[in-house]
Amino acid sequence: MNQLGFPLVSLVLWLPTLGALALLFVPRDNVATQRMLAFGVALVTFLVSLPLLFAFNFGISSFQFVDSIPWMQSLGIGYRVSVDGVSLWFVLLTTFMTPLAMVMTWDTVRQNFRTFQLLLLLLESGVIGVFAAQDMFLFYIFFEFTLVPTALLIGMYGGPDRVRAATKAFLYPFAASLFMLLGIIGIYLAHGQQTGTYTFDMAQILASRGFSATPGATGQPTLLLTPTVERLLFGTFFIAFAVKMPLWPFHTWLVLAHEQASSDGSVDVLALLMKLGGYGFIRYNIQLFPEVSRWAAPVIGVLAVIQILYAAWCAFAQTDIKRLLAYSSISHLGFAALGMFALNELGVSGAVFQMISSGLVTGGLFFAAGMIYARRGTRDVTELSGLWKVTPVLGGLTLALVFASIGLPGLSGFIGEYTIMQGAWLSTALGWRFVALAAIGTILAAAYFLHMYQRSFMGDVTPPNANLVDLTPREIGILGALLVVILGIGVYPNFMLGPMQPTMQQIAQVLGSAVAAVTP
Amino acid sequence: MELPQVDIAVVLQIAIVFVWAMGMLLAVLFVKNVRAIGLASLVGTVVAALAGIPLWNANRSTFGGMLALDNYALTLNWIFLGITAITILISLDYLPRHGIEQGEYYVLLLFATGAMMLLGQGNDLIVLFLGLELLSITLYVLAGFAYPRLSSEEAAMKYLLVGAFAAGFLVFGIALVYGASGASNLTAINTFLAQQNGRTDDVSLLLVGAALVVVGFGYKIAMAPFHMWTPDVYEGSPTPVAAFMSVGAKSAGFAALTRFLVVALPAERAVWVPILAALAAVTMIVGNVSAVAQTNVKRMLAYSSVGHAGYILMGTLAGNSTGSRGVEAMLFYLVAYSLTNLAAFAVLITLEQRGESAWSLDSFAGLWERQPWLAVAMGICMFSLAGMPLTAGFVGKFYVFAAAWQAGLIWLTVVGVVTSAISAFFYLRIVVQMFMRSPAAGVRPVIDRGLDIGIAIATIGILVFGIIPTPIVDLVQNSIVALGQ
Amino acid sequence: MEYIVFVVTAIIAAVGAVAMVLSKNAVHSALFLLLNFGAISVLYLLLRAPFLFVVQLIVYAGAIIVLFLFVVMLLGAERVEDTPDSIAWQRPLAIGLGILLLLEALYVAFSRTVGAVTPVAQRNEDFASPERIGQALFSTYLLPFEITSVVLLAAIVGVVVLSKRSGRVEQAQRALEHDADGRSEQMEQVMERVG
Amino acid sequence: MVPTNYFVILSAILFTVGVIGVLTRRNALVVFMSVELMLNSANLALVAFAQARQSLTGQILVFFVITVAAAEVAVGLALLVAIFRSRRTLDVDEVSTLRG
Amino acid sequence: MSNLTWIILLIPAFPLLGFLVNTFFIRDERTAGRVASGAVILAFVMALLSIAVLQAQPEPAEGGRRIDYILWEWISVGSFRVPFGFLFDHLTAVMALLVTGVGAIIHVYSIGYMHGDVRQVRFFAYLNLFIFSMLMLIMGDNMLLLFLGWEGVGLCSFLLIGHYFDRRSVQPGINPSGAAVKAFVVNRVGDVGMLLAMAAIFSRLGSLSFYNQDPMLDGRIVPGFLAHVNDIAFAQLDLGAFGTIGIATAICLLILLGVTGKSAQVPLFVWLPDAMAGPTPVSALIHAATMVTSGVYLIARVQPLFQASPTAAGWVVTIGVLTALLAALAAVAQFDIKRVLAYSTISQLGYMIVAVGMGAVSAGMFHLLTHGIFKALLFLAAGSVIHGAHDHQDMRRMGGLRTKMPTTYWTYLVGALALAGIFPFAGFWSKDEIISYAWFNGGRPVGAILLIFASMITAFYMGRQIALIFFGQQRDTTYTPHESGQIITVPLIILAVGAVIGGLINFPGLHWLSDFLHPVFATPGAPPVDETYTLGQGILAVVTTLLAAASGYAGWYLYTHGAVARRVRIGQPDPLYRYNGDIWTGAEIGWGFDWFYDHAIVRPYRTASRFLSDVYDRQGIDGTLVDGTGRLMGRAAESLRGAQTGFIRNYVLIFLVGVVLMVGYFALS
Repeated sequence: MNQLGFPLVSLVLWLPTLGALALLFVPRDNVATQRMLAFGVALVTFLVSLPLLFAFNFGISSFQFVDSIPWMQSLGIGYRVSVDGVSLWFVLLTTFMTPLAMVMTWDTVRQNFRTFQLLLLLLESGVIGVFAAQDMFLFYIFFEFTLVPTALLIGMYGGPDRVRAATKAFLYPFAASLFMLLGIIGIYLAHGQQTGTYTFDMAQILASRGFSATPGATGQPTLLLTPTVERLLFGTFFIAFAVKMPLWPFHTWLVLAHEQASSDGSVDVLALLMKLGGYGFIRYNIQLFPEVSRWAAPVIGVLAVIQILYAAWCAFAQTDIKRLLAYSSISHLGFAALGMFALNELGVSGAVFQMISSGLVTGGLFFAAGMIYARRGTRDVTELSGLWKVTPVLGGLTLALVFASIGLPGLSGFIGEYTIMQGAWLSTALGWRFVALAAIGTILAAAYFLHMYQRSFMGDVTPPNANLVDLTPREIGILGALLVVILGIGVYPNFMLGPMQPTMQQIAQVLGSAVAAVTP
Repeated sequence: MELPQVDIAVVLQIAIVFVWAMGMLLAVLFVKNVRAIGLASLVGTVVAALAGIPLWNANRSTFGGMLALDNYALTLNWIFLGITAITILISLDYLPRHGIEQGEYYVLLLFATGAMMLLGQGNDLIVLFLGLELLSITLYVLAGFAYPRLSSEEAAMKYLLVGAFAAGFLVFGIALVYGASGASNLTAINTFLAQQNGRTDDVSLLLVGAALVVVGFGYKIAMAPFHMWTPDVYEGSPTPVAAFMSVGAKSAGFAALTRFLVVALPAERAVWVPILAALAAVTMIVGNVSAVAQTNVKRMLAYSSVGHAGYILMGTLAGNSTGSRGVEAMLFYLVAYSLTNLAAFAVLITLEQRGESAWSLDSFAGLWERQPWLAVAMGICMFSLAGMPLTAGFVGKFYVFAAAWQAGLIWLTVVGVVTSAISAFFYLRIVVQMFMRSPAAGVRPVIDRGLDIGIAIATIGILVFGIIPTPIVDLVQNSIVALGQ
Repeated sequence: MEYIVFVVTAIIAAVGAVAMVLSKNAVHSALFLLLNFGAISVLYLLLRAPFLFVVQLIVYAGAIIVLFLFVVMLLGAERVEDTPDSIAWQRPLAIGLGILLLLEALYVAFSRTVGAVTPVAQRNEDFASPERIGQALFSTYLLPFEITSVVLLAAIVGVVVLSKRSGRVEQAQRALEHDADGRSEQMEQVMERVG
Repeated sequence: MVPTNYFVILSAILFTVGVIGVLTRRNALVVFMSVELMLNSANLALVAFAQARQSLTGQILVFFVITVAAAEVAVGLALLVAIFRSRRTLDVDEVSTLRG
Repeated sequence: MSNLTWIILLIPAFPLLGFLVNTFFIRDERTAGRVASGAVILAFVMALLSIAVLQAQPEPAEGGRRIDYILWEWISVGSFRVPFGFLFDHLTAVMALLVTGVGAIIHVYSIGYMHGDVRQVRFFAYLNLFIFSMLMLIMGDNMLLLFLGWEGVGLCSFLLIGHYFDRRSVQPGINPSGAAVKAFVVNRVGDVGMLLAMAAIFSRLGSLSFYNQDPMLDGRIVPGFLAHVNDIAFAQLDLGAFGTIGIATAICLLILLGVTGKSAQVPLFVWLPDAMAGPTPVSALIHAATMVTSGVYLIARVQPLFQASPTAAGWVVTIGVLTALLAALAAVAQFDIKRVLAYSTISQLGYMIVAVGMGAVSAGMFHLLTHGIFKALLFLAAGSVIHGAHDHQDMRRMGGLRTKMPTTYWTYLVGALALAGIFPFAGFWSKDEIISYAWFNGGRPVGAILLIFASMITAFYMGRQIALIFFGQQRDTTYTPHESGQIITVPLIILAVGAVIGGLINFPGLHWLSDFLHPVFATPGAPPVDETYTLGQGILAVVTTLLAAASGYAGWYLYTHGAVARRVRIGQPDPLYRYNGDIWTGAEIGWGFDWFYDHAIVRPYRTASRFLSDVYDRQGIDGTLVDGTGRLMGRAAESLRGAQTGFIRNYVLIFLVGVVLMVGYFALS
């Protein structure tokens, strides 16, 4: 079984679903019980997920805590869930953010509260599933499934243009990930034809692509693809993840979705900021197709740089805080993409760090935007003014988050950005030119974020803003918890980078040999 | 004169259905309660289905190889009977509500079921032709069953004229095939082809005939460009009949087409695969793209059923290439698609008022607030049709794509993927209406027990087979076309 | 001799068919169709199919055409095409396509000598005598034969159903009335069940 | 002995005429007659092939086709009568309310 | 003693603690001030103790005692290993003393100055955070940790400039929040240089640590990059169309970019004059004494890099001289008391940059120290003036305050003399050292002459300022000026004493500072400081001070006597404007850098961002590409719907098309 002799990952994965089912039995009107139940389930899930970290074996580069049950055996499909150094952090991020998001919804969702909680819990399961599933078929199922609660949450509880936002947030990634289905089928068949075993098991497929379970060792690839096939397969995954992540120019749906998603930020955080696409890039594109990754890296690097600058530039013009945050998140993801396709240990680690950090920081900012909206009824910075004076705690915590997002060293945002830049600089695929341009993004980030902060939180207090109440202890708790983590991993990032290393070493090694194979 | 030896087991299910139908016909004379006749017919389908269980792995044929009973046919029989059962369930209250309550409805339904089973089991062009015609004749009547409602009559007439036209081609095709090979038995045709040394003139003639036969079946499965009748007929027919046609007649058509291609023409695979693949692509594109502009949900479902014909056809095409799982993929898709479409049409029935505007997209608005479970069920159906994971529709699509890819039809899978993406648009529109808009005034869903059970069975089936497809997968994997190959 | 008979009957059949399509009056059409059917039955004789010759005459000429004529006259629908054709553009297209189809057929018939169609060495003038056909129908072709019985039964049921018009209208009215007063009650029940 | 090909060609011609009839005529009854013509020409081909093959199957098939055609005509005419009663016309172009 | 090395951790620990306590627990304003001041005083004490500990360390073979205390590995990915470690050597010690010492005085001063002001608790918390960040900056044992402090002080600068964020504007017409944002963003431009420099250093030298470090937990040693600078001395980087550039030069220029940001050099100095929107103690501490000098510290710290690249060093000197001159000229034209000092600071920073750019590190550090003292003094005294003048900052509203505020006057005068470089005040010694190094050792006589000229202007504007504030008649009589309380004047006096005797630190012949710093910069085995003094140096010193004195007197005289003095009126331009016209205006607006940035960068950027967001993104990408695909589908669907005419004959026709195709295909295949 696994090192615990206990299906821990499965437990983490299915607890929210069980909670969602349990919610069905709570009477529709009993909001208090619904709150406690949903929050309790989310919290318990988080607590249960912590042992994943404590029991994690830092010396293994492949999957741990493996739960494997045959499912459709004749097709080689299995229920296989587990984590490795990369997915571990995404799982923990999800379980950590969900209880906070739950608490955020308590004040904002007035109608159909039960359904909202239920969908959030389902969403949590789905997202965890994406990170934990190590069977391509299962992965695809979770990957697509998350769209349903996402679309419903946006469409049922969103802003005035919610229907369009929900439609787009569903259709665009859905359409794109259908291509991934093709890619999955293609790999499955190629693997079956070449090795004789028809399977969707990621561990097996990775092994036959040259990944070894022990860090430092080099495996022998047995699944060999012709360059054309490999590029096409890479392309199918790329489209899916590029839209999902999103990469420029596939990003517009995300902006709209963020803008229209329910004001409290819960959906933004759980559905839109969880970087399923970025995770997919690392797990599938880079690990499965090292050679094509190397081939495509410069192009994707260019896209990433454009994304960093373009999104930051667009963010500057935004007056809706959530739209601004959406662009900011896109800009951050540009860094993540740059790091991934630096194709070295530093870059990929930095990318993972950046995505986690972006989830925390931008998530916190979305919560903060929700808190502003709950008080003021608008997120338009032209109507806000002097909030820092009226609500000092909100102002202070928001400012801390803003600076974390800008990339102040000591907070989490910087670590990711710097390691990415360093990685990209050292990368044979990218190089310093990319970094030089990407670094400009840090200026632009400061510009748009502080511009926003200046307009909404600083300045004199205009009458409509004069009588706002400051944060409640509960809200302080939400942002405080986030800030503690942000500061914690900013000051001691090795906490996260350490467990990642074995996996990263393996990735770097395989990529390295791919590089060696390509360079004449 | 000596009557031939007949293997009763092979015809058992068909016989049960026909005899039951005749029994019902008698009952119509004496029993006033139409509902009771419906329930009795339901029992008939169950009996027939149960009768098939011991026949698993029988793999026998009778009547000189005209009728085969392999697992393929058996599985199809169960699918057909299931379709009929659910159709009966959703018709029970539909008929009186719309003032068209006549016992003959169920009789015709049973006749159609028998015809479908003939198409599944038939291994001879004569049987296939007769089965197809029997199916058509009953469906003409069923489509027009809501006369004097104009749309129903119009549907029947359109179906009739196009059907008769197609029948002409089918007969001519059979004539050519027969002329070229001297046989009407599929196995014999295969043998003939195998004996021919290369592309003789006879083979050319046979191929032209085969083309016309495919046209005849293609009309039944609503393959483009023989699909044009579909939206009009579905819209005009009484909704349960439309549901029945969209899944039953289509499944039967596929059953026959697949058997014809797999048993009779495997040797000419290289010839028919490209053209049929092209038509499958056109079918998917036309069906799904046309549906985008529809605001009439019934028509939208009709177009979508055209699109799905393309996906199923992918399975058929992958059919008998080496190592491919085409046939089983097709069967799985049929199961998934049948459950889903039946449930979707059933939900339509609940919304159907006396007017005909009830199928407009707006009548779905806010359904979730009025009838949460109904909305959830419809949502599941839509997601299943779109191929969303955790529903049977997804597994079906996956299966079909994988089979087609394996058979080398990669470009076709790309078309499939693109059209699936397009289809998600209009399926999602219904979900959006149900969950994200406020309720429309005036539309009050009416649910009765038959519909309840029908929708529940189908929806649960969609979910269960989406999450645990193993039973169906095992079933279809063993449902190979065993006879005649 | 047979050639002459064939050519003559073939011409009659073709003329009948074309005239059937061209005549404005449905009655004329039916009669031309009868002519065509008759010619075809003669061809059946040429092809040594006496049984089908008879069946053709009885069923088609005797029953079907009569039925057509009957319906045409009953409905008075001899001339329904006096109004201008709203899709007149279709006519040339249709003819063109038809000719294309014919060309394809002729191409197949002429370009390839359809080898297997060449007469079999041993010819038996009596291979399709009514006795043989009867025996075949009740032995080898028992199943299709039985199916045709079902087809006919289904057709009968269908015709009966489609003709019970008067009862249907009353029923529809009843349902309408029921609908009017039963609606609210029904709704209440539904609401109860769901709530 | 007339070659089978001649019959087949005649049959094809008649078939085409039938097809054109279906496509060009608006009187539902005539359309129906055209369909019957199509079936008949197919029958002719079948009989010709049966003769050439010296096999019964073709003729038996024709028998079934005739039967089925009769059934179809019965149902079809019943339907046309019903429609005529509702719409007072047998022009197929007028039966086009379902569209789009 | 060596096991006491952890004591260096206490230096930043106390301010951090002060910050945390003030943030989370203290709500009382007086307590906040005391806690904050206490924390910094304790840090000062710890710094002194640390120096003692440092001196007690055994001298290593390669020379240069230092304490390196690694707390944990900060980032460790593959070969990229950055420790979270603190460094304490002689350079750090000097900086730490300045930061904590001046910091402590300013903290105490703030208690009095900020009395009755808004948000005092926050103010003191920020001050503590600043001291902590500044200490991180100077104590970080690698570039990345230094950068943490570097950005940290930037943050504090933002917070403190924006202290009056709720006001639309403060004197002299600055929007505090805007100034804060501007300061941070402009600094960010420089920080990009830092980021890239770090990335380049690591990729070329394999480490970000300055010096070889103690083994890490797993026994691996992170080497210092400064020792390996020679590896890249001749390495070239291909810039494609732009030719090639030396690696070392590139790195140095990137660092220089960072320095121009943080140390307010041309062309990124524009934020500093606006930074005067913050409370005066903040200006004194951050924008005069400490934070802005971090660039000087940085160049001193990575001196080997600059030595490896004469080109870059030349650029540094050029930038420094240019800044010194331009800023000095700009200072002449200011009327706001703090703005004069702000430009003066920029100018003096230019001197320091010149010094470290030439390699005269100890001279630069010397000036850094003395400037830190006397400029803090001047700012605090200016604060006292502002206080006494009822929050007026416009010098045209002052005049004749000498009698009303004697202590302030005398201390201000001392500061001004020190700044002007008048013998024997502190500024004279340090400035002279730089100029003479430039003339004699650095081989840059032109630079030296320009610097002398700048120093004359310095004296001139200080004379002008003294005259405007303290002499003549009070021009705005709406308020009654008064002397400040002891809590303000005592720090002034302490600093004034420092300004007088500060020169002793590196008095010629004593050269304590040079000795002290020597181990940091000396290459192993080099002889100890050997300073000989030539006659030329003496003459230069005399000439310089005489020139300065003369121009200072001229400035004072012009604005106290005669027509010019009478024409100084509230709201009117300076009388000298008549003679200089546009040049004067140019000086007044800081040579138009702001205007240029606003028109060339900010406005186009803003316009383009609106275009990108509202037009390109919304209508272009989303509207055309994404929605366009949908619309295309819709249109295709509509046309397909059009084919569905409802006519059976149409359907049959299409049916027949299919048949013809099928039959044709099968017949021909």
